[in-house]
Amino acid sequence: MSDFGFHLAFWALAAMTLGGASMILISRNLIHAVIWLVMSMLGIAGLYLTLSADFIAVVQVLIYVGAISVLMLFAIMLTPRAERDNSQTKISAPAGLVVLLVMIATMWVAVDTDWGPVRDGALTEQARLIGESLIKHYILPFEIGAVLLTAALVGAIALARQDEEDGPVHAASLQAELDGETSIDPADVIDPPLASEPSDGGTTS
Amino acid sequence: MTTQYDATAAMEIVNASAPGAACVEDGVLYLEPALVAEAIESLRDSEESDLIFLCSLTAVDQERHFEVVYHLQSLDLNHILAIKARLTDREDPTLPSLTGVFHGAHLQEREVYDLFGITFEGHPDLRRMFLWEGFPGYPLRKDFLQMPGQIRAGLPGFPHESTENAWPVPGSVPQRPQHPNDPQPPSVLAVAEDGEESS
Amino acid sequence: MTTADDTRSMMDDSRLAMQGTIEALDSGDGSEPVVVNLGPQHPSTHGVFRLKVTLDGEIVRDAEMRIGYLHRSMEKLAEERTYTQNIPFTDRIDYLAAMSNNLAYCLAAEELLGVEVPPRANAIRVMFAELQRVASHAMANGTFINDCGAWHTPLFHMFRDRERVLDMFEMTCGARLTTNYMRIGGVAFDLPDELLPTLEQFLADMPENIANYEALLMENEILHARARGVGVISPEMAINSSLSGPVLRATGVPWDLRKANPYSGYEDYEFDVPVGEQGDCFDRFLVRMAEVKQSLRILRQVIDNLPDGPWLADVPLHARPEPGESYARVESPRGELGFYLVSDGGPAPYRFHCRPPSLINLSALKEMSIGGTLADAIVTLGSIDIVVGEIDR
Amino acid sequence: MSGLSGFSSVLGAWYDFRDLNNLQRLITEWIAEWGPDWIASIVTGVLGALAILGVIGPTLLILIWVERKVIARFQQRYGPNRVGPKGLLQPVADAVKLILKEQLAPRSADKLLFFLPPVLIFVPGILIWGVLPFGPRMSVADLNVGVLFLLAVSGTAVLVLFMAGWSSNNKYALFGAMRAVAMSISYEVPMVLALLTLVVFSGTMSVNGIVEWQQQEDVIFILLFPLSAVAFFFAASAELNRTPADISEAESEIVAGYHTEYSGMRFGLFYAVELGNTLVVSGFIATFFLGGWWLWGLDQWVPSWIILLVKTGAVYFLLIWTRGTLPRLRVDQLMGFCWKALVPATLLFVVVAFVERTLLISEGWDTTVALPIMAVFNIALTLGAVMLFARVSRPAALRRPARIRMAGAEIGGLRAARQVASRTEEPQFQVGGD
Repeated sequence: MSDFGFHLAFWALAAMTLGGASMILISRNLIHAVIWLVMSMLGIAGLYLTLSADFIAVVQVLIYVGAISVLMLFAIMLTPRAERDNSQTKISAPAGLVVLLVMIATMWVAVDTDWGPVRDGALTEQARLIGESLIKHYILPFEIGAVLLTAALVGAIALARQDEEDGPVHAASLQAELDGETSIDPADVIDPPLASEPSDGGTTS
Repeated sequence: MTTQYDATAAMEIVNASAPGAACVEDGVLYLEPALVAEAIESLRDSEESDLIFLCSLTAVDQERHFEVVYHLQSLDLNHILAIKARLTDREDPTLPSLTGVFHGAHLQEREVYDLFGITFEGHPDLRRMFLWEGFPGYPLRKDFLQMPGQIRAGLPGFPHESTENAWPVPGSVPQRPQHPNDPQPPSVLAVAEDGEESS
Repeated sequence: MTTADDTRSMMDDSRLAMQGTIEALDSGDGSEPVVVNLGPQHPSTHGVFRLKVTLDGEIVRDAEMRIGYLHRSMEKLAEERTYTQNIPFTDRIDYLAAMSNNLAYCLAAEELLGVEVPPRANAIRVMFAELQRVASHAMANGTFINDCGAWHTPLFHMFRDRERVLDMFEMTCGARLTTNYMRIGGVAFDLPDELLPTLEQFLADMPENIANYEALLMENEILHARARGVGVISPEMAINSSLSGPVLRATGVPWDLRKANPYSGYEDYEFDVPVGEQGDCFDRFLVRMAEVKQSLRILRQVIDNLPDGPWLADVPLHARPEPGESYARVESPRGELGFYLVSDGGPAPYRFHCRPPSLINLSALKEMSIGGTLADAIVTLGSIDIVVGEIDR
Repeated sequence: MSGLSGFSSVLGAWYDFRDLNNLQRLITEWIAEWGPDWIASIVTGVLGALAILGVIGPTLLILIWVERKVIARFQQRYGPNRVGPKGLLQPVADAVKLILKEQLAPRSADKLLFFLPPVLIFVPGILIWGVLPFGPRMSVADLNVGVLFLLAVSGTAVLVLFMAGWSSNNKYALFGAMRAVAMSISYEVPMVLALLTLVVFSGTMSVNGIVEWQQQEDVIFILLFPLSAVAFFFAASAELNRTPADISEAESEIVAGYHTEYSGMRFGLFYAVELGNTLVVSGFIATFFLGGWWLWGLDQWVPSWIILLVKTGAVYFLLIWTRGTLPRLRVDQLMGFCWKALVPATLLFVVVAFVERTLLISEGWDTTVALPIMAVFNIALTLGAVMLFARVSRPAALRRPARIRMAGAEIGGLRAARQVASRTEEPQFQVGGD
């Protein structure tokens, strides 16, 4: 492949990534913002491909596009009475500072890195290399990450099961049925608890 | 075979718990409208009558009064009893609701309210059921949509018969079952317009 | 007459009331219940029926039915037609069990007129009422499995049986769905020659078909998971809610009008009343399956003991019954189907009331649905087996 | 036989239709004689894409017909038989009708997100074909991370479904979208684990590598890891929204799920992609678990892509069969089945695969002896796991049988009900239960 193809791909993908990122800032709708984020992530995956890092690229799509964005959508949809728009916040100044610092750090690393030619086996042996470095060199961060995720998982389950008692009403009444007790007492129904039923006027609205 | 439950026996049961609530006319048990719920509850709970199943609840417009008709059935003893209550106030017919006694009365009372305009006091959700809120009039009343010349609804006679057999109606035109070519009274059109509007 | 302002204020009221519901249902963690209108145009509401469910996630917190989309005011119309002219109306009340409705209405009219029905007519009536039960239960069970999410396969298999029953209707009275076959005092036509061989063949084939359905459905784990323990109702509650038919029998209450109050000579036939145990959707399905077998048993006995003679009593077409009233009911495929007729001596009924089992069986729908999921509510509705023509009339 | 052996002598020639890659190689070599290599890359890429599109288009039309005919046979009907011979042109007529139909959009829909999904849904639907090997050298992109690519691309489709459901501004559509998303993030786990079993055991992440491993060891993976095969089959059918797991477009509950509001050809595109995905997933199941283009040496004589198509057809038939037979699971049951049954079971088999791989590689066990033993062991373990699961996780409501009793003389209310229920003899009819 010629340099021309690479350059074309790089500039197109960079435009896609940055364009998507800017649109996240501009769009007022959180769902739209997530969709733009997905576009940005796809651009980054493409950039990885131009770097011959196909494993990372595919994992980027798998994790960020397929899972993280979906989780974000899930979180937006499940957050009760959340502002569904990209509203103004009071902490935009500190947030901007943090972003600036992160950007400086990233650029410093980017400039500092030796972007030499790809070593042999990088394309075919990538998964193996990553696996080996995770298990050998970076075992401690890897394990810390694993423990952290497990803790998060347990915490999420604990939070989700908190209101168990008023959740599966159906299962409880069913169990009572099976135990031979009539869970629906006719007396309860004879004096219906919802005495005043709301009406929508009988018109098709 | 289902037997008819003796109305006199039922009257005694009712009057034991709600004195003066029931009387028997021509072998039919009539209830005092204000005490219908208590009376029927006593019939439901009594071991002898055991009328635990509400077969049917409906009303008849007897022109001078409304008659609400209950058919109650005992499943184990297999007898049935028709009970009636007369409502003489045509302007605002009111009756206690039976929903506290029979959950199955819920929809049937709503139906009677919808089509006859009889109010059931204590009904938790008394709204029109088949027709929309604001529908003018109550269709199953005999005076609903009176024909020009004050002809009441109904079939006065068989088509081949002379008008002698028809109901005596002053200044009537010969009536026949509804036909699309018959001129429609204006109120019918008004109903249709209203329906379009509120949908 | 309501003005536009009235309508608007009514809608305002309803909106406020709806917000009230949401406040009332607010569980405190800030989540909003969702109100979903199932219907009037929905694949699983079996016609123009609307079920308004309030959902918390997928859990049903409130269910309310809205009906009347098919209201034709039959009870008013019937007051303008003679007793015989009203028979075709009864077809349209429950269009999936027209024969049973014909029968119930004719029984009520005969009681008013004091007509004696000839024995052959009674046997033919039983025959067609039971054939109608087979057809109706085939429809009910097929659509029930569909509501459980099957891709129409059991439905089409069961429709094949229903189709054969409808063919028999057609060869007898010319109509398949709205039969208008029964008359006051008997039936309209005698059986055609080709009916009995067809019926024999049908009875010969049905056991194998039923065995096929049982092989396909009875041990199906997914069907069990979907229908067992769903839409449960206790026998006390069922009786109190005036439920009847398979819905009542599934709770274990052996109440069948064919046994309790035999009409048209049902006392002469041997059959059992299948009852369930749990009162859930699956029991309703099983009860219907078992009832089809009992219907076939009755049909066999009817064919073997078919009496000769007239099939229609001598009833004047223009009959004027004495003033009075009658309440006659039959065990229709959906439950207790009653007709309450009041005569004032005129040519038309003074009051014509139908006790619709489909409508009254819905009395407990809310109680059955609340606490289950949206999918459970659909299955429950399917297991009750409603016909909207009968609900709205 | 002589004809066949004569045939084998032309192996590698451009007209050898057993491997259509020869054609492409010819073109590439021809271009390389006169042009820069990037032209060759682009030309072969376009050719591959055209080949895929050329296969998908007609195949979808035929598949619609096949599916409708087969389902009709299950249902004792004829199926389409009016348009064209045997009704073969029915899908074409349907497509023409859909194209001519008016495209409606709800006034309150999110316009951009509403119009995009029918187009975007095609992207993963077509990309996924890229790594499906039709022959030893017949895949458009034989990535060495092909398995991951497959998972990544199929995972993005759910985003499009969510866009469709959310932008419609319809409660049914939103329910469908949420169900699709929830199911996707759940069922991707057993799907990944099932494929991880194969990746661990064969030591390659290339799709073609997995087929070649099966060819080399003379065994198909469904024999070695039956539970992974079943789990993958079920997870795939869940991701494809097919009965018994079609909860995200459950017709009897939420009308049509995320595509409730789409009409005309927009709906047609969703439908077409769904069918295409069904086909390609059948192809991947055939590839991963049934040996793909390889069939114990037969692939030397019969074009490999025909072998793959036949296997794909068999799996596809199985998918139609389950669709035509089974009712649908409820959404909570489906999630419960995923997390409580499929995930632990597939995880168990990842461990098993790891141990067995170690035995083969590090301990140097002889594959000809070890593989049959492992297959028998794994099949026994699968059966045991399934039976254990069926016993432990059965809901309480299903533990006791449903009974039908016959009331003969006892007719009445609660008293009669008690009499019937207290009868000691066996009930007339009993079904289910432990």
